[in-house]
Amino acid sequence: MSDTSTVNTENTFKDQEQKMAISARNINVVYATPTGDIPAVRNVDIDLPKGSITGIIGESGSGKSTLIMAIMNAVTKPGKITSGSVLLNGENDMLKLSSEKQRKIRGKEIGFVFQAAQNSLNPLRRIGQQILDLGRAHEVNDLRKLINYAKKLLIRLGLDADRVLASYQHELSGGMRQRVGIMFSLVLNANIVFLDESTTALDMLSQASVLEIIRELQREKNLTIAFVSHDIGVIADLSERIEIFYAGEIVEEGKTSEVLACPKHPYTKGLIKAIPKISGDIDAAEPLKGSSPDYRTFKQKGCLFYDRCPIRTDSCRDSRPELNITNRDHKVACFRVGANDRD
Amino acid sequence: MIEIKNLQKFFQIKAKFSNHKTVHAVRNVNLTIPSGGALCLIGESGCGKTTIGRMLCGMENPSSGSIIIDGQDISKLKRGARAKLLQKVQLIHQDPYQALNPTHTIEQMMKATLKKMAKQKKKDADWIRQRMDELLKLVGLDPETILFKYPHMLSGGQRQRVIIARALTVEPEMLIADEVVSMIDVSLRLGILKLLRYLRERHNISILFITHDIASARYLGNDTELYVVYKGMVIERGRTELVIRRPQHPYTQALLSAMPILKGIEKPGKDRFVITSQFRQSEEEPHGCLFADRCPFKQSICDEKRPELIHSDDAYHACFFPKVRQVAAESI
Amino acid sequence: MKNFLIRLVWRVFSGILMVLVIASLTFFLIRLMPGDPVSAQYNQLIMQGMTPVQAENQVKVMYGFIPDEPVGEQFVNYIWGLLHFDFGQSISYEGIGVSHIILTAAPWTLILVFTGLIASFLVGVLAGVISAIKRSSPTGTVLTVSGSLLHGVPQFVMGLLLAYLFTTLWPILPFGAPYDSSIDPGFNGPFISSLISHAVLPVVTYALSSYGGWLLTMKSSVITVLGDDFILASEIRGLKSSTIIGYIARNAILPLFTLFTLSIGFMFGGSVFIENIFDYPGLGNLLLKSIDTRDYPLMSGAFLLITIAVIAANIITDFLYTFVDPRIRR
Amino acid sequence: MTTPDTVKSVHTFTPKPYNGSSFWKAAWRSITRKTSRIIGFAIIVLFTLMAIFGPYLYSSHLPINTNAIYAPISWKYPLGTDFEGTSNLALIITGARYVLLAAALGALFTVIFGTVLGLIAGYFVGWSDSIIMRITDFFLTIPSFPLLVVLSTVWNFGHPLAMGFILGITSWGGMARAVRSQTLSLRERGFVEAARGLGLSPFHILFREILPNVSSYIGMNLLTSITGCIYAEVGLFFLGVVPFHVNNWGVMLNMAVFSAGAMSSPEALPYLLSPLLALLLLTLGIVLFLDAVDEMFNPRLREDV
Repeated sequence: MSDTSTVNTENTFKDQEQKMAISARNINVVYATPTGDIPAVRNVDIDLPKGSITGIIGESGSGKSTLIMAIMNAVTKPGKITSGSVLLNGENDMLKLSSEKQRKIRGKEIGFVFQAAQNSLNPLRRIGQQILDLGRAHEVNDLRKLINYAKKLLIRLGLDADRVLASYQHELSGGMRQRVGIMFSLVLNANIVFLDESTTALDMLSQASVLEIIRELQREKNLTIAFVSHDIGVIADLSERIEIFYAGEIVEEGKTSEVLACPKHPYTKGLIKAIPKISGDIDAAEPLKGSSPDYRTFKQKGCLFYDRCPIRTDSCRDSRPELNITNRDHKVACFRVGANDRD
Repeated sequence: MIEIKNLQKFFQIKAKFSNHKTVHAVRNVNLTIPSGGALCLIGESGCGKTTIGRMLCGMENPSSGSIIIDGQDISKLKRGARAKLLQKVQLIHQDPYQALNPTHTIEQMMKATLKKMAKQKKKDADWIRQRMDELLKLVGLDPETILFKYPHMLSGGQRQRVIIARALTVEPEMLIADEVVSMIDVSLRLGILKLLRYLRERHNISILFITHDIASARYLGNDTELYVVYKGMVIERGRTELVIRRPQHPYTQALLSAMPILKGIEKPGKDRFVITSQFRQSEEEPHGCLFADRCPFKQSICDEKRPELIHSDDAYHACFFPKVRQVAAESI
Repeated sequence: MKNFLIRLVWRVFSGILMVLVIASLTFFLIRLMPGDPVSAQYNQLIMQGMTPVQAENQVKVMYGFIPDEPVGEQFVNYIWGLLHFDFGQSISYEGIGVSHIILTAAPWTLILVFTGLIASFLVGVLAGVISAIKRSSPTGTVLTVSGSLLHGVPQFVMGLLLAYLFTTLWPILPFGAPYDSSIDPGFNGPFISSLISHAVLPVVTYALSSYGGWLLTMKSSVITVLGDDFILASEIRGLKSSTIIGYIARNAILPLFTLFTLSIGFMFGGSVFIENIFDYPGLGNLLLKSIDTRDYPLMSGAFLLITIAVIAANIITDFLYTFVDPRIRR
Repeated sequence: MTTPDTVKSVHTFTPKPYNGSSFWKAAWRSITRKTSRIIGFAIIVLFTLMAIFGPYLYSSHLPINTNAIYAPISWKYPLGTDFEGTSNLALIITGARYVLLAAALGALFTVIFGTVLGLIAGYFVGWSDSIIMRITDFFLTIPSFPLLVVLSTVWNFGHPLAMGFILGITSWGGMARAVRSQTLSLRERGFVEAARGLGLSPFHILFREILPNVSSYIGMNLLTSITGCIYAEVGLFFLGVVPFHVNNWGVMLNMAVFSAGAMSSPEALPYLLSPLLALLLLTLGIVLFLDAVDEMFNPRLREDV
């Protein structure tokens, strides 16, 4: 983010900070490889307004998961956060706190739900024992109350609570594990919840019901949610705000309905066109050209989308566009906004 | 033309020192795919749709029923003739990362089968090279850059194209595409669907499309027939567009309701509903409707008798209380 | 639970069957031998001036069968004896039962190997954990290299080097024999300290040559667990690092558990070299001596015991594992 | 399907040859990538040359020198002499052939038995699998070194082939089990199923599709089996349970320890240390070289970064 745009928005930030559950600035993450560092996340600013659902879309390897790991300051090797700040509720900077304080924020204030295909639970401990471990780690005095609350949440999620608490991870189905994961993220009353591809490996009906539960709980507890996925459908359905992520940068952001109804960035446009829809003219669907970003894309100089862009010009190859406001809070990073695509 | 008649499949789940369990994976399925036609099986994972595909290409033996390819019942053929006939049906796997041998270059893979074909057709090495080139171009790959690559150097989309090209080397009449796009990046999925559609339209190759995503089934062409499968049974069938707009079975409606709504482009259908109960492989075979335990509209008879697939309104459904509900999203 | 019992009975039954098969094989092996040792012995006894009847009785005492008996009958007698834990009579130790000799030798091996095994396991596992966690630091590299090198050195080379280093070059430890023969055996201070000082080198040899294996296996196991999603998940849920280390340790040591109990089974056969080099009166040495003196009953007895230990350990491992790993429980 | 365009490109299209030579080139690149691998390779080559040409360098009966019994290390006797005044270096060099040949044969038998049985058991699941695995379990249960010791009473280990064969017989079990489990998992991989669907023969699938995927495992195992076999055979000779009519490092060790009393008489020390040194050096060579094997067989690692 350049100086000018920071100055432009400086005043509004002061007001917004109070309303932002998370306010991340200038996040940079690099991955060390034998051939040199690859910038996996570059100069990303992202705000999660309190009580809202934000969707982050990106293809595999776009760095979207790295971004939320960076927000939690939990990037794993060979990744490294090189700069940035993450204000939590307008105060504590996650990236500067002592590791003990960070630990206490993780889990207690920020919940995290993993991909359905990942096993986020210790295979050798019963679910109930793991809840107790979690409670002890965050100095919960009344562990019995904690278990009762966990049971309540599990019942809410449509599970047989007593059975689940006495189970090992391998005794649960994919959909059940995912619900248990949601319970873990909420059992300590976290206000902020990150979901990383949390419905990806689930069946259609399971996914729909998990999304429904997330939506209900969000409304009820006024949660702040960031939902990361490659599936534009899920994000479009769930989120109020949307961030389009491409090769480590945000290329477009705004209100979901607005971005989907009138996308400005050629990638967003292409992506929306490239998904088969259940409504409208199916023959209008058109594949997106080129291939997904790889490590070479991250290293190129100009616009990251240059290779695949139908409306590129020579200047796009040499310099990279910044994220600029086009319409209220709808921002896009493209020199050619408004240009007709000839495709 | 490929026909399936009364196809059934039971799986024995073996337990060493306790009773064997039997799972009825495919129940009395009938279907016909004319040459150059397309048929789509829709359902959740574990519903038996993959098993149908695997039986059709000979990877699995049916428990009963018959599979008829070009008028010949494959179960009545001798081993050699059967294998030859089954080559006309090629399976494209869901996972392009596993379907290519990591130790072979693309050229080695293509040659393995093309050499066999060349022997059958009494052609020479030039023919092999020419054919290899032709097929890779057909699937949208550049032979010169791709032939010497190993699979790990390719993206998911490119791999899936290589797999399709390799399947085409044996000149099949039908491709079974089992969740072919589910592991490919979103922006590249439509490219693969477009390729399948092209093969169908231009090269008269019929497609059996197996998926959980109804929207991608639409893309294959508007004469595609859609079969909705639940616990191994076809519970609704009809032309794709018709089933989406006028679904009669509650399960089909639940599936359509579960499709996410693209805010700003679409609005939810007015009868949309979400089922929150979990899918369970029931321990005992129910007497009644297979969907009864999850059906929000069930009545007492649904637990007692099982509805059969019956014809109504240009489509078929297996429900005692069919009712058209507008559950699919609509454009704004 | 019922299934569990059925499985247990079945495993024990097939284990016994396997022991019998191996016993039969060794039985017929002796018959296959060049010059048939039984007839040879018989002939020798006759030459020593025994009557055929005396010689026959003597041979029967020694081998449990008479050469002229039909093979089938001999075999039945042999197996019948085995089922009563009767391994026959030794030839070299005249008139002493094989089972008695074996049972006197076994404790020596047991103490030696068990101490070495426990020591190498504890040190190796600990070093493995450290080398995995600090794998990019010099400490980790040094540990890993030490493990690979020690793992690569054969046991007898290790034994000879240690023996040379500590008994000749720098003579601080005694060499050969299980204890100082000038001290009266018994429960007294000098005897016990002599026993211990004589055991140090054999035990250390065993421990050092198995340490590398434990280290390398534990290291790779810890690295695998560290890469598991649930470890990252635990960090992101803000669990204490002590809890997380506990999670890692338990998950990583599980695969080693099997290896450990199996090694206990291979114990009797695993110290042939060490016992030979340090002249330790264990089972391995017994096996070698029996071969030197062509004492076939003793040989097959010792070999059978070594094998029975392995089979028993296999069965026990299998069942203990079901208790340790909840994923296997039914 | 064919357009004039594609035909044209066929003629201009000259493919890079893919044949055996590129494997060796790639293998060479893997070896030369690290100094440690080069050292390991050099040591292995040195010992191999020793095994091949060693016996030709000396007369079949090594010279005895009664004036130089247990001679110290000198230019004439770089590793000293033995109890008869024979050069230890000559003993090591001429002994290398039996040691290496028997070990190589043993490893080869292990790998061949193990791979073929493992592939068959894993691919054709069913009765053949059950039978093969029963036999494998049986062999795995019998402790192999004590078995070798017992077998030494009936088997003549005089020839390397006889030694190698028995070493192979007693140690293929682990290999068969590992190859089987890898084959079982590869069998479920899509590419094997795809090959079946394309009508390729079981022979092609086993040896062209599956085998290359276990080749790096086999390669590594070949090397570790060689070290295992060396230890076992040298150990057998060292224990003295095998007749001493061949020249072998193990015989040297045995004589040094039990006859010459090298432990207590320092002048016999070179006689003890020279075979130990040879063993350690060869082990070191194989351990260092092992690192390159995985890369040689795995195209993913072979690729130049």
